[in-house]
Amino acid sequence: MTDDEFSSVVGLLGREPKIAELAMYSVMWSEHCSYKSSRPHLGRFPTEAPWVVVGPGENAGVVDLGDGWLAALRIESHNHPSFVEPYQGAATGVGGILRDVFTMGARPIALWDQIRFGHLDDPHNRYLFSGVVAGIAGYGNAVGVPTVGGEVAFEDCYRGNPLVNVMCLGILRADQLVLGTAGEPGTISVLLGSSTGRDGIGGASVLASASFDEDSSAKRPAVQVGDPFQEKKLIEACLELYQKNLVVGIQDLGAAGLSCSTSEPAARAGMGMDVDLDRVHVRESDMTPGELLMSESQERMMAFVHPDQLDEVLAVAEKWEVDASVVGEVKPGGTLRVFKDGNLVAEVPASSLSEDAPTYDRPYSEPSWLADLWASTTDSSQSPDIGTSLLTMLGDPSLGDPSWVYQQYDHMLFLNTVVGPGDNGNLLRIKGTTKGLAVSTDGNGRLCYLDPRRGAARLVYESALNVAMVGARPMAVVDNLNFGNPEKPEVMWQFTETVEGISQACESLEIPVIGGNVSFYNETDGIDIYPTPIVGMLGLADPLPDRPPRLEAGKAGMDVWLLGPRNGTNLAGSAFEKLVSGHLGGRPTDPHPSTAGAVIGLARHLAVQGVAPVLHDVSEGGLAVAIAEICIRSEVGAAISFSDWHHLFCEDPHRFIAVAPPEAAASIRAAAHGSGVAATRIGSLGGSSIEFERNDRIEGSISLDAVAAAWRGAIRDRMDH
Amino acid sequence: MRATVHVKRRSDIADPAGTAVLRGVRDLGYSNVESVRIDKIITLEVGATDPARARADIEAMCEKLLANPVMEDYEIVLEEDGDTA
Amino acid sequence: MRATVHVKRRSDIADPAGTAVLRGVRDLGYSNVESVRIDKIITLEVGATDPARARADIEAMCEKLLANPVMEDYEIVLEEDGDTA
Amino acid sequence: MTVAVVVFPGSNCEHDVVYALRSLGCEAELVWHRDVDLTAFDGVVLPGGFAHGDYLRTGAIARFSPVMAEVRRMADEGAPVLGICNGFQILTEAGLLPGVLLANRDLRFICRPVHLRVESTESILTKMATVGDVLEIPLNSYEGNYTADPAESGRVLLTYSDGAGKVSPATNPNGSMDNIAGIANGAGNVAGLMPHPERAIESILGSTDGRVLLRSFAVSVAAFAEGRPARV
Ligand SMILES: Nc1ncnc2c1ncn2[C@@H]1O[C@H](COP(=O)(O)OP(=O)(O)O)[C@@H](O)[C@H]1O
Ligand SMILES: [Mg+2]
Repeated sequence: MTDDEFSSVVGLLGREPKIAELAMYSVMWSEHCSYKSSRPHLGRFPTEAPWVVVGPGENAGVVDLGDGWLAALRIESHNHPSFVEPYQGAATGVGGILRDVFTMGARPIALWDQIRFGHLDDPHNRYLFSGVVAGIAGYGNAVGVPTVGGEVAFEDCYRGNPLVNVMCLGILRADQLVLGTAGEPGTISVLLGSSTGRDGIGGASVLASASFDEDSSAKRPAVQVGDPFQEKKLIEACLELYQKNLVVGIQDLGAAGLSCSTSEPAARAGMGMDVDLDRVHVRESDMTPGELLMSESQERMMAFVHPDQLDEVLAVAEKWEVDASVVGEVKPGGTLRVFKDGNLVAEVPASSLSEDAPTYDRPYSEPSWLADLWASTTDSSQSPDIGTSLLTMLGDPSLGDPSWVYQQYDHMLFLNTVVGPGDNGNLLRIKGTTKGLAVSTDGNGRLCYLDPRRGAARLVYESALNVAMVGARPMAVVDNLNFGNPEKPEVMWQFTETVEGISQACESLEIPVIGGNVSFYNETDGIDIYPTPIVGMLGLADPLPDRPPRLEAGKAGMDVWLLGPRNGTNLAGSAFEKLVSGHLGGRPTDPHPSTAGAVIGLARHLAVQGVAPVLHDVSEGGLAVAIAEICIRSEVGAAISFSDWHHLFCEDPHRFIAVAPPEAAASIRAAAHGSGVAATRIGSLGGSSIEFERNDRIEGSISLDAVAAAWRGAIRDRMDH
Repeated sequence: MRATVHVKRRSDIADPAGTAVLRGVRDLGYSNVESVRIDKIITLEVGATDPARARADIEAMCEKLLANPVMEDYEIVLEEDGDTA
Repeated sequence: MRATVHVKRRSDIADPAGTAVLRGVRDLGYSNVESVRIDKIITLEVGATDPARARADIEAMCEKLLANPVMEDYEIVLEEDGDTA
Repeated sequence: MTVAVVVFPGSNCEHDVVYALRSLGCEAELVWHRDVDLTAFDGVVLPGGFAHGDYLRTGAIARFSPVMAEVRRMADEGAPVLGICNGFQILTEAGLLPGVLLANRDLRFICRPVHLRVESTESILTKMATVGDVLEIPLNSYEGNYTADPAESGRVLLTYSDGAGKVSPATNPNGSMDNIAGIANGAGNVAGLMPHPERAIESILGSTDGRVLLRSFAVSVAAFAEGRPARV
């Protein structure tokens, strides 16, 4: 806490704070909890739509799916804890995001993970990567929520600062929505779940709100250990409480633990609360009030219950073998009072902790190096060897087969996974209805580094296209903004540009942002990560297509179509430039909102009509990689014609591939024409190699076996040597 | 030579497995059990080398691989061949 | 009173974790490590009771729960309070 | 005739099993692990998941849940008892099936479809199948590496194979002895397997090969229900 912030506390209280009070303010006013650097900018997001039930600000965003069904969605980062202890850091990230969702009354039905590391040739990065994946698997599988998708990428900038973002989707009936409010005076606060220990004291403020440097080990708070078994019992107990209408409100205990879960619900209700720390069930006996208030012990929830229903609440907890203690009571007047050993150890306005946190309008300015970066290009007059380039790209862990990761995750539990990991977007059915939920998560640090506004907007369009390709209408976005040190003006500029890019794209598609998360201080020894926003898109497919397009559905003799603009040559930020030319520079192509809308509409139409068995977007790696992925998954070669090799590797937005039998040609042309989208037949599937032809001459040919081996081994061979 | 490394979870770190087993033991009727903790014991057979060198090696292995210094402490016991059952 | 139960995997049962750690230490360059095995050590604090009774209880817990006779052997060490650091 | 699907704290496949059995026309109900009376049921499934967190050893604590005395009684009376994944682990811990399930050879969780070859049809799980049938069913486990004293490894029902039914070390996903994926006791009424047949009952989810196994179970439950004395 800075001196100025300390003075504000003194001003608020009209006196010097007591030790426990200071502890509460320091965690609640940390960057992680208060969004003090980002809050002034996040208001830019479009957040409204008729189907939004709960927008940003609550634990999770909630949208209306029709027929009394709601979906809750939330994304969260656990970057710094995962660097300190990869397994537990990632595991507790999963635990935390689940609580955010079942706090809303929803049953969590699926998880996604977005993870980024330094290159796998370095053993330390392999250690972090395998630990993070094992942690997500260890927690997600045991808690019993399938991890159905995600993304993994490798760049040097994440070497000292891996990114671990996790997203959770839940569903609920409309009458089961619960909010984090404390209710009327007399309401009882019941702490449910694990006992409180010294875990992660100050974790939120220390770890997530400061940078790593040489002596970060000295700052390490006790590592938090996840207990998925406890969380599983907690989920079932809470869902039973909701079903029996036994809670007025509920709040999870995440960062800032008890401080947050008492003050925020009280403030939301316009109430105060008396809290008795002696009644908190503890793991260690000699904890100070400050430690109890700041502890980030996992798997805890604070339920607010009517006194007449307390016994029933305790009975549900006992049935599920969940410990429960009555720790407080809601009072009129807005003051939070905390007692320990009969002494009043804190007495503060409840709302001051959450609402009076300082905000910083930090200075921002375009980086001085940006113009040079945009001007920096490689000589691309010479045509590369197409086959070799393709092999190099597919053999890179960022573009290769991620099954080493997702086969460690239970991605089938609940029998909802219609399109699981390894395809475009995911598609989950909602049993007992005609509905399906489609989800995609996307990030691209290189593009956002070169142009954060364009890069971020393109992520929104890419996600929306992925969701459309399984037959859904995109309906809501959550975002996770992973950035460097916000005290640097160029980082703040990257941040504001990103917010602008996401906002513009969402506005053009009329998709609201319903939640998100900000992670700053992702830097090591003064070097910031690429600005890395992650976009999570939710879409609704109603009815659920009975045969959604799949990458493995291609057959010899089918035509390959490119839908969308076809003559892009810009390679700025592309995988080709990174992996083949070894260059990063230039300015990525600006997205085009009306083209985006048309292409997304067309993709959805083709998926719903079942015209094309395979749809696949052109994204990282460009057309060549997209074709290769279809060929590998469908186990068939292809012959593709092109006129300029740049077209094969360019990653310009708003394009996708459709693969369909020749009979479908007329329907595809008609649909594309109706949407105002260019449709080009660029080749066909067949044979056992991928051939690229120009003017009827084969200019690149590579056997499917070689391509498949490179792709399959990209991660696996590096991890299982 | 045999080295035994006792890897113990630091006492301020939560031990979910111990907690679950405690509940299990109590359910079996042993209500006087007050706590349970579960640690690891790693036994390495090391080819001929002098004890000082062996200890240094084992310590390095602990720091790098056998123990997780963020969460665990360790204790090394070295035994000459044949010293033990 | 403290009871320490050393639960050892029977030598005829595969030890995938031990095998993996052996590979790990060899990768780190310790080529003279010949074998690695990983066992469990379970520490129970037991409320006041006479040692004979305590041993009988712990033995019963081992037979039923703490060890699986199909794959593990166990060894119990009892310490009176204060006997140990 | 109704099947009891036991819920331990930490179970997570119980709803999927009920859904699958019901979709095959077999009535099933959830039963909490503290229930001590299963007399209303004609068969029991111990579903997958992480009972009691799988701490200490998988299945070790669950084995002492109050309901297990009833499961044992039903097994002794010849009722169909099926353990899937974690349920299989619990049955071995309880001694109702021989052997143990160790951590996977590669120490990684495995979630993917595998091919299984039917080795015996003399069980409540395989009676409707044919020896040599190849089924594609998802595996989803960390401790699926089956080991037993060869003298008492029970009746092998299913082995990990390739798509053509060839069983070899290359088709062994987790290190299991002799590629064993599922076994039964001598009487054939207690069976356990690591893969999840309830995940392979609808083509929209990828495979329907689990149906023959669950149908075998349902038919066995019906037969047992008919053969037993009328209940009060
Ligand atoms: N960390 C991960 N966890 C789970 N699934 C993953 C992960 N990484 C990638 N996948 C899955 O692999 C597939 C391919 O990923 P990616 O190459 O990023 O696809 P795309 O370029 O189409 O976005 C996706 O369906 C994704 O869900
Ligand atoms: Mg992607």
